[in-house]
Amino acid sequence: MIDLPFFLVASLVLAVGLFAVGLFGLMLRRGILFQIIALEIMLTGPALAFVAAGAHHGDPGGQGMFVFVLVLAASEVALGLALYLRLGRLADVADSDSVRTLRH
Amino acid sequence: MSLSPFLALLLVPMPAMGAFLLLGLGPAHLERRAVQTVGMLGAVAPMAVMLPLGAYCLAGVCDGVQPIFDLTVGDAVVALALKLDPLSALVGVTVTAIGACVITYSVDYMAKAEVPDQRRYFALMNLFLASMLCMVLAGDSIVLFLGWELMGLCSFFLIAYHVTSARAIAAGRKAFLITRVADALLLAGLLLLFLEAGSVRLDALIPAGIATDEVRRGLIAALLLGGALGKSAQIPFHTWLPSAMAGPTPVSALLHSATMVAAGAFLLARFAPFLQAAPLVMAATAVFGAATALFGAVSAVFQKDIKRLLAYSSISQIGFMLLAIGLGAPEVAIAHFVVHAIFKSLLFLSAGDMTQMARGTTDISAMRGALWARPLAYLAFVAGAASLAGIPVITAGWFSKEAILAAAWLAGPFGVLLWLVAMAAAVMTAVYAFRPVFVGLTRIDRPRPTVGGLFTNVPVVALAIATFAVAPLVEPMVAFLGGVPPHPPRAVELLGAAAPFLGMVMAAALTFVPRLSMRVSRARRLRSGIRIDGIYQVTFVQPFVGLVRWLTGQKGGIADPVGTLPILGAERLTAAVVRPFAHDPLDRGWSRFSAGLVRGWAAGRRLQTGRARDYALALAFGLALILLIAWGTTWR
Amino acid sequence: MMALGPLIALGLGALAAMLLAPKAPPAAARWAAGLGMAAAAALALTRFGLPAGMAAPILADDELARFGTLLASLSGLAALVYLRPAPPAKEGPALIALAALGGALLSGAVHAAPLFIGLELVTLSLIALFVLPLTRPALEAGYKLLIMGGAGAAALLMGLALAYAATGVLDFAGWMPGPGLRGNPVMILAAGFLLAGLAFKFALVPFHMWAPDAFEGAPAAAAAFAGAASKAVVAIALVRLTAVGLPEPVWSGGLALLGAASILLGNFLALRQESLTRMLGYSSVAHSGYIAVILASGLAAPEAVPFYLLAYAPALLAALCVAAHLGADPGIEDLRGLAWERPLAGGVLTLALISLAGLPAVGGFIAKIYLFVAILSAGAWLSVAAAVIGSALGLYYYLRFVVMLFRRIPPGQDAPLYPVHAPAPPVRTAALPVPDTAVLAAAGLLLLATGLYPGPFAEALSVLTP
Amino acid sequence: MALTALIVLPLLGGVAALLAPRLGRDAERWLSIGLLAVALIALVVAWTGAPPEDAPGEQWLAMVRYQYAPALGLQFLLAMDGLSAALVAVSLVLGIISVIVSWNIRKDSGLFHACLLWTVAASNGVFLSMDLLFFAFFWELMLVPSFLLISIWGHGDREAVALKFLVFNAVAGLGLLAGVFWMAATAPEITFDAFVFAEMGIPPVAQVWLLLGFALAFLTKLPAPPLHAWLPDAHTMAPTAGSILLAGLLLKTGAYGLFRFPGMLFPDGFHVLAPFGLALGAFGTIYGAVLACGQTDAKRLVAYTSVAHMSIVLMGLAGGVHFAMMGAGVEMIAHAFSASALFLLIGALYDRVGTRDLRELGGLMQTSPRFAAAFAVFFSAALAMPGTANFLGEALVITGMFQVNWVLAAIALVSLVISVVYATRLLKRIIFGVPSRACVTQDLDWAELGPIVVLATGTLLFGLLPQLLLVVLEPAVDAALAPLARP
Repeated sequence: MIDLPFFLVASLVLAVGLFAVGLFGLMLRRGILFQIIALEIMLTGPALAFVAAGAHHGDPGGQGMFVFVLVLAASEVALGLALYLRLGRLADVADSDSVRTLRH
Repeated sequence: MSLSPFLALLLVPMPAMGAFLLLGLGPAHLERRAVQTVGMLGAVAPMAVMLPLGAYCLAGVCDGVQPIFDLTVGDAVVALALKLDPLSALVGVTVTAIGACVITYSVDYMAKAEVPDQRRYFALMNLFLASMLCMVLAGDSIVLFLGWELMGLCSFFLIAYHVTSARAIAAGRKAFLITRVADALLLAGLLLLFLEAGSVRLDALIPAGIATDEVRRGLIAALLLGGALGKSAQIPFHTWLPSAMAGPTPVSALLHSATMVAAGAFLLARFAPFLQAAPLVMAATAVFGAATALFGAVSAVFQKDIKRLLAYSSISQIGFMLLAIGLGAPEVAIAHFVVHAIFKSLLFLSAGDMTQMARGTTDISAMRGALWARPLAYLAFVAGAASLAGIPVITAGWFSKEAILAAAWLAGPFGVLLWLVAMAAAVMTAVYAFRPVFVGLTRIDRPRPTVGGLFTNVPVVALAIATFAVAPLVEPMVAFLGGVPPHPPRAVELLGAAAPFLGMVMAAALTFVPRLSMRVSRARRLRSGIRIDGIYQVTFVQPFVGLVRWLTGQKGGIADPVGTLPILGAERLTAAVVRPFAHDPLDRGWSRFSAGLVRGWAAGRRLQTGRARDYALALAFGLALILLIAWGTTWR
Repeated sequence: MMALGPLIALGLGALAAMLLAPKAPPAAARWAAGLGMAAAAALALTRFGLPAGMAAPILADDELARFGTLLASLSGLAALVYLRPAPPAKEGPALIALAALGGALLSGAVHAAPLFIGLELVTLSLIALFVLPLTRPALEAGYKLLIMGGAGAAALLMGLALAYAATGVLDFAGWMPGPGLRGNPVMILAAGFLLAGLAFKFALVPFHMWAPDAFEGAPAAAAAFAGAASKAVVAIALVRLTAVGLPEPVWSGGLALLGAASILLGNFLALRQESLTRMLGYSSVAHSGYIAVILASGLAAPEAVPFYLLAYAPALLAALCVAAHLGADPGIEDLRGLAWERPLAGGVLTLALISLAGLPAVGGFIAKIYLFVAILSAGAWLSVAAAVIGSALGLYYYLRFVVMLFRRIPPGQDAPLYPVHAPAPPVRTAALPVPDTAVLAAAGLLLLATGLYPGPFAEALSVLTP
Repeated sequence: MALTALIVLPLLGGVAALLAPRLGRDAERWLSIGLLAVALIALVVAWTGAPPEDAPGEQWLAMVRYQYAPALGLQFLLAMDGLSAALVAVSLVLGIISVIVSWNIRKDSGLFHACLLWTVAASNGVFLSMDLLFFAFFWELMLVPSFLLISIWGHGDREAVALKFLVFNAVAGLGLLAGVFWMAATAPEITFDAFVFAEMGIPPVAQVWLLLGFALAFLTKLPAPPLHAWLPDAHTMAPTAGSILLAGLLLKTGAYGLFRFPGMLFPDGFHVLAPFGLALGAFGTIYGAVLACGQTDAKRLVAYTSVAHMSIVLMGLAGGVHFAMMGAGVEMIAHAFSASALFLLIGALYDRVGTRDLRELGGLMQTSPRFAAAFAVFFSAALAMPGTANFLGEALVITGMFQVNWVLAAIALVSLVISVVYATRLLKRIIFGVPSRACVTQDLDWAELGPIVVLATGTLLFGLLPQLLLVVLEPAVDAALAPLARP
């Protein structure tokens, strides 16, 4: 193992944890709105990792990537919410399991 | 290429060939008159070309080759050419002359036939003439064989001219088949010579043949002899010729007596220098010739049908020619060829004229009273018979036959034996020659004499005159061909001269003594040519037919057994290997497999639940799997 | 500056189309987007053969990038042609142009930022495109892509972040296995995340779930772009990352594993599908698998992957074009007799399907040969087994459709004997519009050309891979 | 390029012919004729063009080499020497003739013409391909249109017969395929180039096995006993055009294969197996001739004569001497003309009277003289009359046989004699005799006469001026024999 500072390892573990939390949220929550929120949580993981790694290496690139991630998260939420509203007219958005006309 | 006089050689067969193409393959519709004119012109024109060439030859320039074109096959050069030498000049003149006579004659003879039939007839006659001339003038073995084979083809079609007569067709097939056997032998001989020489020019073949080792030389010579025997209807191939008389009479006159049948003698004369290098084959030629001469003459005596009689006569006469060749006197043989061509075509044409009066039957009895009914034809027939029998001094036949007998006598003790056989044949010749003549005298009631048309009479009279006119020319002919006319002791010559008269007496007895003539008419065995046909039937035809019937499954077996072998094998294989599995394990396995696949598919598609949460689960599962692998690789 | 030309053209086209969408007639936006993509394709084409360089510090300008730009623009153009303009779909052209821009960006990416931005540009545009008809299936397809796309993007970003943490640089070139990096667990985990993120976009099993649903529910044009263009540019990104040399055996082994699984499952699930588009969705999963196993076996034949893309893209575009023509979600019975009724559509669909099946005379055959040569020479027996089984299965289900194209409609019977999907009679449509005809003809010609005269293509493509 | 056109034109033309019936009446017929005529022009262009520079021998008149997928050893390699040029010419001419003689085919006419064109295309592919993968591909491709021709437009029990044809040839084709792939696998780097195979020095034992595999395919197509059982059935049941193409093209592909490859690729194997080939040929020529004598169906009779004549070709090819090889080449061309013509005539007869049973026919000489004359001409060819190309071929083969073994020459001569029996039987039953129930009232019309005249001209032209053919074949024969020369 190459030695990494504790700070970085801890941040990375935290980041992966955030990612995992989001993923589990995606799997466990039925409401589409909550799934979109879980997505947002998933995205915070890499964002944190970028910032931490940027700080560790003293490189501004990480912060740049962080901004990109935020942009992505924002646009994804925008798209997701539009979709949510539209889908709400046609299906039961509180239970994503019912949205399964396309299958097999 | 400078213009050589031999270029004219190319022109000789051309008119006949042109007439064939126009009549046989040309699509244009032609009137009866046009058909006859074209047919006759095609036959007469070659004579007009050939006669000056013959004269040119007589004038002394008689050794020329006219190349046609060369083929190269590997190292060998196949140089096709026509050749003018004394042999081809003499035979060429004879063939063109006889051809012109016979075809002119057939204008009248065939006049009653339908136009398409006539057209076919003239086309084939012209094709025959062209091919015969090709063979005679050939300067190489390819052109020679071309003519030789085409003659056989024409012979087949002409024998089977009466297409509705099963007998005629059978006769044609028989003739074609037997001559084809001979042709195959000849082809083998020629090809072997070609391999020896690396060239097809006759001038090169003969020396090359002489130069080879003895076994090969003997074999090639024997093959050539076989070819000649078959084409010339010699023992043992003679059976086809009498049946071939089913064709129209002019066909018999031209093909089956005067020219084509005698081509065997021409062939052997052509290759005489080479044959002489194979003494055993020479001896065999002489023996076959003498035996056929006697056999043919005896058989002819017992014939009831005038055309069959003349056919056996041809067999016998060509036997004489072969005898001469076997004795080393090909020049004499060719002289006899010429003389025989003249008198035999004369006999056929005049006999045809007489029997045509009797509504088609060619029985000898139909000639009764011919002297009064058809005097001109009868007299011409007598002239021909006299020459055939060899009435001394005045007939050409006497000179040529006497030369052959002389050659035999001079050939040593073996020759004397042959001479005896030939003498017997000569006596019998006179017997059969004069039997129809005497029959022609026996008729009490005298019908009004009639005379045939112009086209009938001109050729007949011309040929009749020729039988006598050629008499003094026989010895010059031999000399012209480069031989020395043989002269035996005077006593032998006298014996020979006596033979025809002895024969005449016997013929008279056979005709006028009823008891004897009854005997003749009952001698079936002798009439049918000692039943060699029957032997062939048993030894070749029946086994072959049996083989064919067996192989085609007409005997109850499998049709085409060899071709069925792979099928049977495959069936056996199927029975052994596939069938045990066909219904049980494999087949069922396959269907179970495919059913299982479908069921699996139906189950497998449920993986795609359509629920986004399950999709996320799959994603998480995949990610976990990859990360586990990644984590695993860090252990080391 | 010229190197950025295609990107600028695509961006301007997208911008113009976006601006024109609300007020101007729908045709104007189509023209603007179409012109932008055509210009980008032309610019990329003219740049072939020029020496490689950098378009920007983080964007490569090499043959691979040009090829990706060309493929993305042309696929976008083709998809644009048969994007059926339902009323609220005025933004469609702009979205396609935007997606093509993302594709172009992705194909030139040698840095984490353009990789990520390009990928997300494509994904987000596609989500929007999917939902454009605003029907329930379309919305559902879009929703699933959104969820999966978000998760995939997060995984990709996680990978990028970990690699950045391990190396301190965002350039791919800095990720080359140096002395410090060998055996670095962070880098290894980064490779795993990267693989998962890209595999989602590439629709490899088990990240493929969105693909069949998208093909069935989304507009055919959007599915075509997702199947042809975005797959191609992701493949290019994979080629670039493979060339970098990410930690083994995670990268290659993972690719081979996912690829083999995709081949097997994709082909298997397509086996008896009745819907043409859904079948194509599963088949696209299988084809991603084929490409993945080629990549996993190394880059021995440099032209193998580009050639595969070149053969696959027109086949998919043509098949989906015909599918779009036949109405929403056509089934196998709807194809009955198409070859006799509409020879061009039937003929090109036949070509496309036999190309996908890998039969001779069309490009797919050569691509299949490349595939087998690559995996055989690498000795990847797992992949070989999967490819053989997959090809056999593929032969069955593609030919099922081909045969139906040539079945004549039973006389005196307008409707099929056993209506499978809907009781309504099949839509026996009128003649193809001219642009569709052109797309079909071009695709058919390209398929035949790559199949019968592949030499020049192979030669041109062999210089692509670094 | 012109060489490629020889294959591609009819191949694409077939597709066009499929659709052509929509354009108008007889459009597919004129289209086919036009395309084949253009292909003939392409042949002339390829033939007269400058000889290729990269050819591995001087005998090649034209060559196309195009790397298809070089990394995989796939290439498109066409090469034409004198023999292939002659055979391609024959195939194009026979293709045109087949279209003409099928003018009254109405059932699925588009597909029919497509099949004709595809047969021509595939056989041209066989005659020209020197890349063995393509050779094998065209070899198998050829079966498909022929199968359709028999099974859709045939007579009688056509489906079973078509299946028999397919099974025989497809199974035999496996030998070829196995050989090709084995060679490709053992080559230093993967390739299917016959020229490379020729250079690579296959071990003698392998050569024997490979040659056996190749010969299985070739002998079945030839066909040599005992692999001939498909031929009489296929000929009998096929439509006239199908019979013409079968006799004129398909049989020749077998002979062509035996001409081209044994010497070039497997000289050692050839020396081992040639005696068996000679024996098989000798047996086949007698066997086919004897069986022909016993047939009652006219087409079956001619089919068995094909067995006899192609066995002569086999003897010539197995002889390994110059004369015999030349003879085999000439006989291939000659038989293509004469057998096609006989099938054409019998087909025309069948169209009129509805029977081919020899026992029910007869009397053509009296009712339709042109018919009879045509029969007589090709009868002469079947007999190998001097003056026909058939004679030249057989005489050259027999000459060669005299160099190899006199017994074989004698057998060939016996077959020549038996040919009289079956040929005269055919004549006797068809053109001689009393016009029977099935008497023909309508003579050959111009559309039938035209092809007949063309075929007859070919037969007689090459018979009387054989140099035309010999100069074309000579270099090919020399090249084929060169590797056989023992050191």
